[in-house]
Amino acid sequence: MPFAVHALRKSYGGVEVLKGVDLEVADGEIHALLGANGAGKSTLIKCLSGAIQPDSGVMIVGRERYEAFTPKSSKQSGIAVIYQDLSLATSLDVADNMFLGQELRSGPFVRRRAQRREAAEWLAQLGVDIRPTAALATLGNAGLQAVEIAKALRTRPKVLILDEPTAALSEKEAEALGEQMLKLKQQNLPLLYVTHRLAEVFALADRVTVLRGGEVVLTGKVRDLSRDDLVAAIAGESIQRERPPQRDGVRKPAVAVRGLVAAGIGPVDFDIREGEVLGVFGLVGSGRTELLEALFGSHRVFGGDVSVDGARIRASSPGDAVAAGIALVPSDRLRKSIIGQLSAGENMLLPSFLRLAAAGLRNPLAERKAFDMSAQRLNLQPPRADLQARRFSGGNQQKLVIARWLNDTISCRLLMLDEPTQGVDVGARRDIYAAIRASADAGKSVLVTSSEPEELVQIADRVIVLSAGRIAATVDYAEIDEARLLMLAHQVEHQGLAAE
Amino acid sequence: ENKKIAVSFPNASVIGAVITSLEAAKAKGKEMGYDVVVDDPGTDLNKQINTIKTWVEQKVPVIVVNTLQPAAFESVAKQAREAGIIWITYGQKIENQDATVGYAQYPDGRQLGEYAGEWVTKNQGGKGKAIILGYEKGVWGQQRGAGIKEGLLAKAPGVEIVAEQDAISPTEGLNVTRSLLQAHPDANIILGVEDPATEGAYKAWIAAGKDKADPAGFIGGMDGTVPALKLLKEGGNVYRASMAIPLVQVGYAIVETGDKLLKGEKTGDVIVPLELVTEKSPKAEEYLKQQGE
Amino acid sequence: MSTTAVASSSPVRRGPPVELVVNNILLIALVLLIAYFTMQSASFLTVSNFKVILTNYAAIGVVAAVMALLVIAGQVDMSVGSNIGFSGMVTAIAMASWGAPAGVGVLIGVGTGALVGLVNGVLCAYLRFSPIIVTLGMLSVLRGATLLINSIEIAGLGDTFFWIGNGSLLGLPVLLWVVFAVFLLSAAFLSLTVWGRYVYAIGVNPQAAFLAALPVRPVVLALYVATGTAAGLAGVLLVARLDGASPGSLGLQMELQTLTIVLLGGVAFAGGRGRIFGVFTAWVFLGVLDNGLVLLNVPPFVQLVASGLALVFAASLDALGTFLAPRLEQRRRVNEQLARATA
Amino acid sequence: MSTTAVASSSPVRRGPPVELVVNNILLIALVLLIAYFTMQSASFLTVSNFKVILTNYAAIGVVAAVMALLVIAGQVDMSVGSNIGFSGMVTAIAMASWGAPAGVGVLIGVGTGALVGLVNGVLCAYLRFSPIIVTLGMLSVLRGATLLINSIEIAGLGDTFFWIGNGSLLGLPVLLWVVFAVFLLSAAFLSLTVWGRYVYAIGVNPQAAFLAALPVRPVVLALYVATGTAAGLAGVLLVARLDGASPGSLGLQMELQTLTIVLLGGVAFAGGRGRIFGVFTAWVFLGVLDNGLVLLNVPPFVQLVASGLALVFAASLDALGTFLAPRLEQRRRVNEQLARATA
Ligand SMILES: Nc1ncnc2c1ncn2[C@@H]1O[C@H](COP(=O)(O)OP(=O)(O)OP(=O)(O)O)[C@@H](O)[C@H]1O
Ligand SMILES: Nc1ncnc2c1ncn2[C@@H]1O[C@H](COP(=O)(O)OP(=O)(O)OP(=O)(O)O)[C@@H](O)[C@H]1O
Ligand SMILES: O[C@@H]1[C@H](O)[C@H](O)CO[C@H]1O
Ligand SMILES: [Mg+2]
Ligand SMILES: [Mg+2]
Repeated sequence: MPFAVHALRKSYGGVEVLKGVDLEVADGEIHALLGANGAGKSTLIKCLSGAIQPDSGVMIVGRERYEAFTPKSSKQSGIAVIYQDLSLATSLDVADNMFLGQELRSGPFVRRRAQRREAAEWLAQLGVDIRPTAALATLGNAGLQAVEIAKALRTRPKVLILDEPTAALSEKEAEALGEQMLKLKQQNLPLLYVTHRLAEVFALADRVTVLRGGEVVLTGKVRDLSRDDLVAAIAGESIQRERPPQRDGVRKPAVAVRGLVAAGIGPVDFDIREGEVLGVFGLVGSGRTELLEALFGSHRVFGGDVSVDGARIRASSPGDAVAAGIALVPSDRLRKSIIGQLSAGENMLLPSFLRLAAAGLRNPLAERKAFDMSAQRLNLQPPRADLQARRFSGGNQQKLVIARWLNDTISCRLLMLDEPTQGVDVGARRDIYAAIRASADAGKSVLVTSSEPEELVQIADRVIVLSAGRIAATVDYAEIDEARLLMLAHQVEHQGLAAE
Repeated sequence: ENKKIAVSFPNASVIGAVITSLEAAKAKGKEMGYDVVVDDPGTDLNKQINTIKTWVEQKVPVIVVNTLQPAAFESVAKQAREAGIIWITYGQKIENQDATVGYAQYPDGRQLGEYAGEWVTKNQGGKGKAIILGYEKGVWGQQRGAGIKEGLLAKAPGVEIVAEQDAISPTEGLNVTRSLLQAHPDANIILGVEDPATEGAYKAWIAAGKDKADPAGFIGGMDGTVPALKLLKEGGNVYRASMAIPLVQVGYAIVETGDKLLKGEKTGDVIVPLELVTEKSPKAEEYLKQQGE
Repeated sequence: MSTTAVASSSPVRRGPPVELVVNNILLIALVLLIAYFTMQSASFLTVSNFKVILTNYAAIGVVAAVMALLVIAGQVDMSVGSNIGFSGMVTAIAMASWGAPAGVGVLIGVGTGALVGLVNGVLCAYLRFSPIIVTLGMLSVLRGATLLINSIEIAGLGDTFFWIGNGSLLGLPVLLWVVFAVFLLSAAFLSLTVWGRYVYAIGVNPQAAFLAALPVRPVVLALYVATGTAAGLAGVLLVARLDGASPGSLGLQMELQTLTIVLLGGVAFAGGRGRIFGVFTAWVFLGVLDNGLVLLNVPPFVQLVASGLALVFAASLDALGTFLAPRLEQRRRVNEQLARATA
Repeated sequence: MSTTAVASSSPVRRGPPVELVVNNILLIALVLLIAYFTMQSASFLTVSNFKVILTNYAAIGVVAAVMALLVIAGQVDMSVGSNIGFSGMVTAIAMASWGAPAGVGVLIGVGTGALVGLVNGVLCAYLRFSPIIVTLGMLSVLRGATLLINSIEIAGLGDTFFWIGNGSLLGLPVLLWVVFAVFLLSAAFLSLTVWGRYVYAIGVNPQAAFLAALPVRPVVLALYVATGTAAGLAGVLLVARLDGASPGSLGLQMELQTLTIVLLGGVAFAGGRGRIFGVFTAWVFLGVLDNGLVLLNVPPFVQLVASGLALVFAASLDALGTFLAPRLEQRRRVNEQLARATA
């Protein structure tokens, strides 16, 4: 047995997060580890990487048994881990990062040329077009992910563990990563990987283990299981995939964008109607994030008009945008939206404080009421205002940011969400979809991006496909399906042209 | 273009009396055909040496240095003189120099101490408790402080020195004295190496609720700054003495000595002793006038 | 869907007040320090000596109370030392040379400080210059400017000013009224007002705060102005206390002392963390230390060593706190669980 | 459903070398400064004056070159000023009182500095005390200790020492050989060695560095020791230059000057970013500024103002760089897009 975990337990401050987990991964097997946010997936992986030490249990790599790891002994045993939060050193270049801690050296000196040569080989083998001397700042998430993977593979690991490697990737990159994983599988490497995207599981994995509340609730061959089996195991209840009903009648356009130009964007023209959920699909780098940020005033606009309900607006900062009724839920929670050390209540209500206050003094009662209302509406778990935001799971953090713009004190006309379900489990996804739908039903316009076509099928009334910052196609309700969205995005990319 | 006399004087810009003195030097210099340039390195010894090295590089004919740390200047002085530059040490004596101009720190301090001692013996039967506000971090401060202490005890052996603390600015003098008066509410003699510090001590005396004209009190400092001299001129308060720098004389002496040395004359040391200014003495008025008051 | 019963948290049994101890470790050190000095000198633990301690340190307390906010917001102002000198000197000139009445003098001094803060704020908040470098530059510029406008001391500013610096109101020195008021205002601002929350949010993650539509730049600008105003006020207080101003030494090195108080008080230099109560404790701590060492007539060199060691000691307490806190938190949660299980 | 034609992106045309300019903006400021002083004073741009500039600044350069590494790693050592004084004094005592030969004297001084660095390193790297507070404490402790072991100056340390401080080797002052060597070593360490890579990684994210199994604490400890060693060496150089040591003022305030050079040189105070070349440029910049102001006989107060303004100016260049570079890049991309759209 090349890689296994037996009866692994770990508690944080008396709360058991892993309650005796058993897991086995065979050589040449891709093993998917699933579970809701907070189920304990990352904790399990941290035990393996030596970031934390388990309370009891054994971990087996090859023929060796271990009771605990340090980062160093974990590496030496042949475990390579790619973390959920990328852990690269941004001021070093690609090659330096790939070799960090395991430099090619002669004496104390780094053999940088040799490193670059070898880095180039690994990157080429992964099929990514990244120069070994590139600065990390010039890479997008996908590039960073590729560097992490190349870094891990270079150590010729005995087992490769990936914690949500596709969360920050678009469909195409996720696909490329999948091909990589299949290649590694053929080299007889055991792979353990965490994902919230069920489609991937069926495309890639041989076996699957589902954690719930720190316990294994399901393990088995993927081909013996259905999507509903997995969802039921993850959520502890069954969740239906739905599509919104087609809206009837012609509703008036609420938001009009004309000739918008920003770095990486445009010129683009489009409308969003009242009560409409407009999806934005595209490959990584197609400019989805920039489009949303340009509308929000946080990405410099070089030209064009935006009007809301017929009134032209000029948003040169998020403050202006919010005043004009435009709100954004950014995709990068860690850097751009959640303020981890502040409480959930503060995170949710920061922009509302002033509206709830009297003469600048905070009004705890009104805050409490506003918080409880939104927490209930979005099914926030736990519904506690005083808990630090960083203690919440990814999905619930996302709910806090959404509630920032959807509570009773602030109400926006245009709600924009950038990859709202990145790293979010099925249960929280359902809550977020419901919130999006409810806002649209209340007459708001919603602009939402996603890298998962499946998701847009479930929530969008209409989809625009972006490519190189321009609208390559507009897909109406009846024509939205996963294959078509993918086809359009790729077609444009490969041919530079798309025919009607 | 006039020849230069370069003066490096730590904290020159901060002490009113010194400013007056150097202005006098500048005026005298102009009269005699010299440009007197002044650099104030604050308390930064390295900057002081750097500036002097720059002057040596520029071949300034005369360099005058107030050496807070005399021994540290031997090698620079040697290099300057080897480059044919006249080196005058201000207020101290070192080996490699052409002359000393200024005053002598220990004797000046001692004179203040002795005066205080005599005053105590005469007015308080030789008994009292004394606080010394010194400056141990500089050699000049150590010398002045030692002079004050030894002079005081020489004339009034019955005086008890209850505290010796560092203070040279008004804020330091005030804060330290206020604290000390808590521990020694009956301390009646406060002597300092710098008038600004003893001015602060005077404020502390009043803030502590003591009588500003307390017949048992004695505060005295050194340098003859404007606020100190004003208190002395007024009289009727516990600020009873200051060792005043004969500012104009010192300023003139700098230029005149430099001039003579340049002309090849041997001057020897030109010591201008500080002058004791006491309550209601007409000297107070005179020194104030020198400083434009 | 399962609704978790939000049980009204049962009265959990409290262990020893360890958390309280960790949170207030500096306070404990302060108590120990006071106990030590009290044993060593009979004149230490008296009301009048504590008035002396706090009035000696009043001006610096005013600046620390406000600069703490700036540091929590992730910024810093190294120019306060010279700003104190500059504003103090302008006040003294206004009164001694232009004959301004006391009230006007105070306003001029405070206004001058605020103006300097405004310049710092525009440079750092709006033009995004590096705060440390800019304010170190201003430290030098302002000291030079102070000496240029008036290179020698000014003394004798009249009775009202003298009263501000040395008088009492209802038995409490005026200086203490002022410094306590500033500490209270600062604490109230931080914990009660909306902008107080903004300060933390900006300190933790300025980008996220900006994207949450918070007025990041106005808040930061306002904090620079407030810090400058506090420096101006401190200048006025010092001048009033000394009944005069000396351009070269007024406020000298107070920027370092202020920063030391702020950091010792548990404010993170990187921003996002800190409480005014901690800063207040640090302020008293350093004041007590200074006063105690002088009272005991500890020689100046030994004082340097002792106050340095006190800083290292305080840092060790802080490190101990960060080491212990999560462990104690775990223990508390285990106890809670046990209590629930046996309930 | 509608689709539109989109052209594939063309090979990117290069604009002016904005990045190069932005990266070397301080260098440009330095060139302008030199040009200005050259026009104002004939004695400025001479080989011998530049020797003076650089020997004046040699000791501080040695410390800045090494402390830059520590700051890049996210730490700081505020005690270097007193460490210079302490090590210098120990050297002087060893030679003047115990009659140690020059070589031994150098070793003792450098070793003393290293030992101080070791103490700082153990406290900050292993016991995780707050670096700023600990080293500010040590600043005070060491100055007191220096004055306690010898409160008066020592002078006359013999010919070899005098030669180290004032002599030349192959036409270049010994001090310059030393400071250039230290800058080169530091640059080589940072860019060529394995540990140099770790310094950046630790500065960017110590947690991630730890998980990557990098020897975080040993590296940080080593950097404290190296900084202490550099301070010891600087003490030796200063003592050699003065041919003596003065306990109260040797190295005084050099910690702030060093930090100013490091930050001005583009090292981020939060760590993770910086280049030795930038620090070198900043070192020359401040040296030139000091020297030029003295050469032009600028009055002391005006010097304070001018050198403060120079810092603000340097900060403005830096801000302009970070502001301009992305702006220009954005404009370039927008223009490309528009060209494509109309094509
Ligand atoms: N350092 C910690 N201290 C206390 N509790 C923690 C700590 N780290 C994680 N937890 C808790 O442990 C539980 C498991 O977290 P973990 O990160 O393993 O979940 P996950 O399955 O990886 O979730 P996600 O899908 O959101 O990544 C969560 O309830 C989390 O709040
Ligand atoms: N032509 C380009 N030149 C330089 N950088 C680019 C270019 N195109 C995109 N980028 C950068 O690539 C990154 C990805 O772009 P963006 O985030 O807008 O794409 P997206 O479609 O939202 O993809 P995702 O959010 O899934 O990464 C951004 O950091 C962007 O600045
Ligand atoms: O009067 C001056 C100054 O006080 C100086 O600071 C020390 O030496 C004396 O000559
Ligand atoms: Mg996880
Ligand atoms: Mg995006």
